Amino acid sequence: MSILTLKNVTKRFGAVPVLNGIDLTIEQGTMTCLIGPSGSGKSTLLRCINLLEPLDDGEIWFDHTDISLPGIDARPIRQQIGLVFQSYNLFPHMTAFDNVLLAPKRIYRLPKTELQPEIESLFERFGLADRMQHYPDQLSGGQQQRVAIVRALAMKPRIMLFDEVTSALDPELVSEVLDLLRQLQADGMTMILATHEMAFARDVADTVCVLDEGHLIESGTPETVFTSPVQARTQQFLHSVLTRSL
Amino acid sequence: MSILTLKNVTKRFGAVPVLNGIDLTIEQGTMTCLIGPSGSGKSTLLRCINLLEPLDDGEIWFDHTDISLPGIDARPIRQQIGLVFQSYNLFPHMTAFDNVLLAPKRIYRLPKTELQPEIESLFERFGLADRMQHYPDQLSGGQQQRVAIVRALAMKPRIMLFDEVTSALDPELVSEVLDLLRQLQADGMTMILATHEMAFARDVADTVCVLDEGHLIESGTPETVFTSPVQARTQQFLHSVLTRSL
Amino acid sequence: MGSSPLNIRQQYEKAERRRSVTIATVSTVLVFGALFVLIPLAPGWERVKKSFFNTEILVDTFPTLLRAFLLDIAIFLWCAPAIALLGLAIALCRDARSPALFPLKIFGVVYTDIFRGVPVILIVFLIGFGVPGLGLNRPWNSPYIWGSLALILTYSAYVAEIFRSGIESVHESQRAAAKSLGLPHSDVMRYVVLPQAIRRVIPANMNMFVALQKDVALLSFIGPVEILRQAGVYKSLLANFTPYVGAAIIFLAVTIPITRYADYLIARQNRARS
Amino acid sequence: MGSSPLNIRQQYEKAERRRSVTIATVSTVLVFGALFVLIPLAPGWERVKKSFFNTEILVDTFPTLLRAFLLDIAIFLWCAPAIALLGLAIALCRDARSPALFPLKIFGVVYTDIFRGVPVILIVFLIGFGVPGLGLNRPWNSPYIWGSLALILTYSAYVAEIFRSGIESVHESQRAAAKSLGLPHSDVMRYVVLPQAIRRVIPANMNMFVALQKDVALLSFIGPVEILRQAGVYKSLLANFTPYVGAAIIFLAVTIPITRYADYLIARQNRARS
Amino acid sequence: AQAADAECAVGKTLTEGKLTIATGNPAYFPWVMDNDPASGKGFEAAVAYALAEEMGFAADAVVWTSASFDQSIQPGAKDFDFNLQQFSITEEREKVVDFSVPYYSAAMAVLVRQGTKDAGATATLESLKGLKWGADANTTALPMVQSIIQPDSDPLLYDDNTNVVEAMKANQIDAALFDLPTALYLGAVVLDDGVVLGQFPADRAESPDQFGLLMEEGNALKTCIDAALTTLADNGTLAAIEAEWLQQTTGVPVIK
Ligand SMILES: Nc1ncnc2c1ncn2[C@@H]1O[C@H](COP(=O)(O)OP(=O)(O)OP(=O)(O)O)[C@@H](O)[C@H]1O
Ligand SMILES: Nc1ncnc2c1ncn2[C@@H]1O[C@H](COP(=O)(O)OP(=O)(O)OP(=O)(O)O)[C@@H](O)[C@H]1O
Ligand SMILES: [Mg+2]
Ligand SMILES: [Mg+2]
Repeated sequence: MSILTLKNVTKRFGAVPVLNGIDLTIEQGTMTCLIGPSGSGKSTLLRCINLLEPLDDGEIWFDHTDISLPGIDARPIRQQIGLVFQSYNLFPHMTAFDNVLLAPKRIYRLPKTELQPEIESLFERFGLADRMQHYPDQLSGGQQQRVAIVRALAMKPRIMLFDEVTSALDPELVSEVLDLLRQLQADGMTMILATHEMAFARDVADTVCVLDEGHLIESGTPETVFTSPVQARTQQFLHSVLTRSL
Repeated sequence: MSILTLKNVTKRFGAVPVLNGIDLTIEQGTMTCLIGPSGSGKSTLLRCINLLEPLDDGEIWFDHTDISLPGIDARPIRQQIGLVFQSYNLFPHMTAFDNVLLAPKRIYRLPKTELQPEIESLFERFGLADRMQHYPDQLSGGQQQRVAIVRALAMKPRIMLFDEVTSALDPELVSEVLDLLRQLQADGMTMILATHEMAFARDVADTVCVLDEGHLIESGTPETVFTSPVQARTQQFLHSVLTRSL
Repeated sequence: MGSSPLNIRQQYEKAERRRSVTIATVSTVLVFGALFVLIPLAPGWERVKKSFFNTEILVDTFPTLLRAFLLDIAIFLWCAPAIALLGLAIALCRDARSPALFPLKIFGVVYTDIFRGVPVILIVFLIGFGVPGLGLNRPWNSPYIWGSLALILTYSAYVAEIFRSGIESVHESQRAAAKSLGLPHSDVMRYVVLPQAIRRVIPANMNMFVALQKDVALLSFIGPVEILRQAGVYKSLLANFTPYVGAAIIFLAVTIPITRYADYLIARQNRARS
Repeated sequence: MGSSPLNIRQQYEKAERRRSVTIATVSTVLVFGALFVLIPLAPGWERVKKSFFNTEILVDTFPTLLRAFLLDIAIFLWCAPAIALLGLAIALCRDARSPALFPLKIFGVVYTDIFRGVPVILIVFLIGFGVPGLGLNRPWNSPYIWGSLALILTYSAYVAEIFRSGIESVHESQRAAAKSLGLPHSDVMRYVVLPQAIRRVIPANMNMFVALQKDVALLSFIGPVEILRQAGVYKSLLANFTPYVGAAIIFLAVTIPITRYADYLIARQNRARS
Repeated sequence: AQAADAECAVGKTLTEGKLTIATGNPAYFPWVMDNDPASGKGFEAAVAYALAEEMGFAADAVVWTSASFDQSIQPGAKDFDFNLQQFSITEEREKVVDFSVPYYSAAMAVLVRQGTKDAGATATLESLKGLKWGADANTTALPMVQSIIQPDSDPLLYDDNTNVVEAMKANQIDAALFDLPTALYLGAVVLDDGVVLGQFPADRAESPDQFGLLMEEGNALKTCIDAALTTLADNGTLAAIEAEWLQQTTGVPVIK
């Protein structure tokens, strides 16, 4: 069952086209990986889905609503679509716990006591129970990213978007974040990931989409895309990225 | 023939020990790769060799001089030991050409006309001839790093130190810098590299040294270190870094 | 161990330190020696000393100056919070992003332009003398009220710019992260942006408040007898400028610690950022 | 194409724009309308208008004020370069890292503390009247010279701090990169650090020079008849504050464009950095 | 006459039954002694008490306050019934505030230092032209310097007497114009080597300098004050006070 459908999604910054008519369907419970060279529009696409950027053309259907219509109230939609960034994720002046607490408390206007058990169990589930009262700068990069993911999960989103959540991490810390993503996949969460981690994408993605200069040039199972890509540009991109680490 | 010998090199920042008695001998014309977790002291070691940091104890013999003696004039020594950093390398207010020109012009006090042919040939050799008059922000990250290496080469150093010169680059741009390093190796340049590029280290290094918390815990040929490391800590580090990308 | 490298290094450092202390001492002695020997040789030194550095007058007038300085402090204390609030409000006006709030933005721009562009002393004259003339009766025409208002209006323009720079320095991703959780704009500002922005501009604002502390003295031009006026009164009565030196000393005693502290905070912030 | 999504978006944007312009117009009209209708209703408005907004006096005195402003500009023009140079020198003192240069560093610290801590007007009095009294003869005792010196000393303390922040903002790696090439310290400063530092602090310094432009007026306290004094003379002669309004207009005409430009440069820099 | 005058002021003062008088802070010798007008010592302090008595206010009904020139010409309610502070009566000022009839006619005098006199300055317009002039910017001395002396270089201007004198000490100006009593005082007491070079007689035809009490425009008290001042002048009280507090002005040469 499809949960999110993009039709002809188009975005320009000024006169510069950044997304050129993207068509994409995301099935419930799948993991989609967006790959492509730097500047190809991966981040912009995720930001458009989260309604942080208005579209210039096209439609984004979430369940049975076109959420890209101008003037729509974005807030209830954003609560259902979690987004985690590459960096600058956590609010540095709040503890990890308060970071997670803020949105549910303000939006549902519930007292802290009522929300506390649920949030604590989230921290525990992802192995962060002893880090709840730490400030972000007292956490390692990997821990920060995991707290950021927990924060998005606390709003009980139906889709999670991840924008290169491991690129800013020291190589040793990458795996703990990827492990968490595997855990979410096991829980049946629908996820879209922009990533440079080819090995991970090949390993766990249901669908791999290749973006290039705002065009969706290739899309399919990891096997197809990595081993027998159709487009010359995909081959070239994969070559430059993969020769090194293999 | 050994060109550089470290004996018991020790460095503290305040009371925190960062290098704990490193002993290391570098042979003329070899490539040594320093690997190890973040914060293990790789950058500090390179900075000590370049005399950017004074030692707290130990000796650094370059040819037949102990260059770590206090009060020594560091400048002529630095001219023989080139250093290239992870980022912030080039002077942003000068063109690529002027970046390279500055040091020879000021130090040998030669006119620009006399230096120009030599510098231009360096640019040509490394495929940057058409980028000489560009400012750093008009260059891609990979081009910037290559200009930075050219800048160090222009002083005709006898050793080159590289501190994670590819970490700040987009994955696609890494290979062009690594290619340049291979070219230098072919020319017989003595090089020390701090790097996270395990594949590259295994491929081309003559010696791999593993640092951990300021100790040199393992050192040997790439085969030995990567396939049968002696120390448990090395195994653990290699495991966390390599599982992902293999 | 006598000739171990460790020892060489330590000896070298000790020698360096000794050398630097010697240079420091000698050069300080030379400079101050020169000032203390040469200036009194000037033909007019006796007269200048009598006019500017008259110990007797300094001692006599100092307590009164100090008392007058209390008024400066009082004015400062009621102006500072008003400036902070008004400055913040105007910064928020200027930060308005929705096109519907465009007039607010324009208002903020015009406001800061005008009040940063005119010398404080002119604003003090214009508001301190002008507004009461609109027909206010005592006590509402008090120069304390309107003079203070002049300071508040002027300084809130500067403080607004500082707040704005603080708000802009909060990385766009922080807003995006907050928005992406579904928080409304007011919450994004109140819980995410402002707490960070305000913390960052505390040092810059402290420097601004040092400047305010000094400019409170300008109120003397429209009546209140604060320290500068009191020094001026003594100057006129005694035909001697020593009271101004006394006032300068009092100002330094207050401003140096605060500026030093602000500098320290700024330096710490810069270190933390890099 | 009539009902294509593109069209919906464009229509929506157009409607938004129309709405915002309407709000802007209405609120601007309301605010200014209120000011223009309500203030003149105040009982004292006629008198205030006569005292502060007297067109006749404004027209009569404006040309003379403008001429007097030329003196402000002249003083500004010879002070500004001196301030820039002295400020840079003091910033370099404060940046001294070798322990042997410690005295220079202390000098820089004391200098900036004193001259940032005392109100400009006090420094103008103390130097403008004090130094000439040491027995200098004309033309060397001119209040123009010593008043300017007072401004130069004060402002160079502020400018030095700005330069210092610029020098510190150049990333440590830039120095390391230059040093690692074997360049001597003076070359590192001259060719690598300063060109970047100075470029970065241009906007902050521009704001400083706007403040200087306004403080040149303080020289009037020791004799020179510049714009503020000229306005004061008219005020006394005509018993009317309108000349001050004229002076404010002249100041705004100069300071607004400069501050706007500096703000623009700062904003551009911030964008470039993030 | 007393009774009639006393009734004149009823209901017209700022505070019923009190007469609020403003002067400068500080008030200068010899107009007020020791900056203490309530002592009644000094020319203006004595005039104030004589006037109060004439208007039916006992000495303890006189309230002193201070107000600068700027505060006095600001539009709107004033904090005093009248301000006496050597304000010269001029046509322009009359448009904004009210003045009483004059209580003193001031001769203007040129103050220099001995050195200037030794260098050859004399009490002639010709000689004065060549000097460097200074003046208090808030007084009518400036227009006098400009219109009568017409010096070769523009005068420097200051906020008060003390700054003018300090500029003289610093040798930045040679000469300054004050009313005669002030000039005599500054020359004798504040400057070690001050000399009053000459005076412009008080009764000169063009632009005589006369001091008046300053009041808010349209102040109802004006008629009472004018009447009382006229009485004091007519019965010789003013002349007697002047003789007591202001130095003999004979002996200062008249400028030609
Ligand atoms: N706010 C903006 N204003 C103008 N141009 C922008 C903006 N944001 C992104 N762009 C441009 O849009 C293009 C796509 O950017 P985007 O960040 O989506 O790429 P990306 O695929 O995420 O790259 P990376 O792998 O480096 O994160 C780039 O050329 C970028 O310069
Ligand atoms: N100037 C300094 N002052 C204090 N501590 C420092 C300084 N420079 C480095 N350190 C500390 O020294 C240790 C080693 O740092 P170093 O940069 O040499 O590690 P590294 O191996 O290069 O790490 P990375 O892979 O992250 O670059 C770290 O703990 C670091 O915090
Ligand atoms: Mg991106
Ligand atoms: Mg490092």
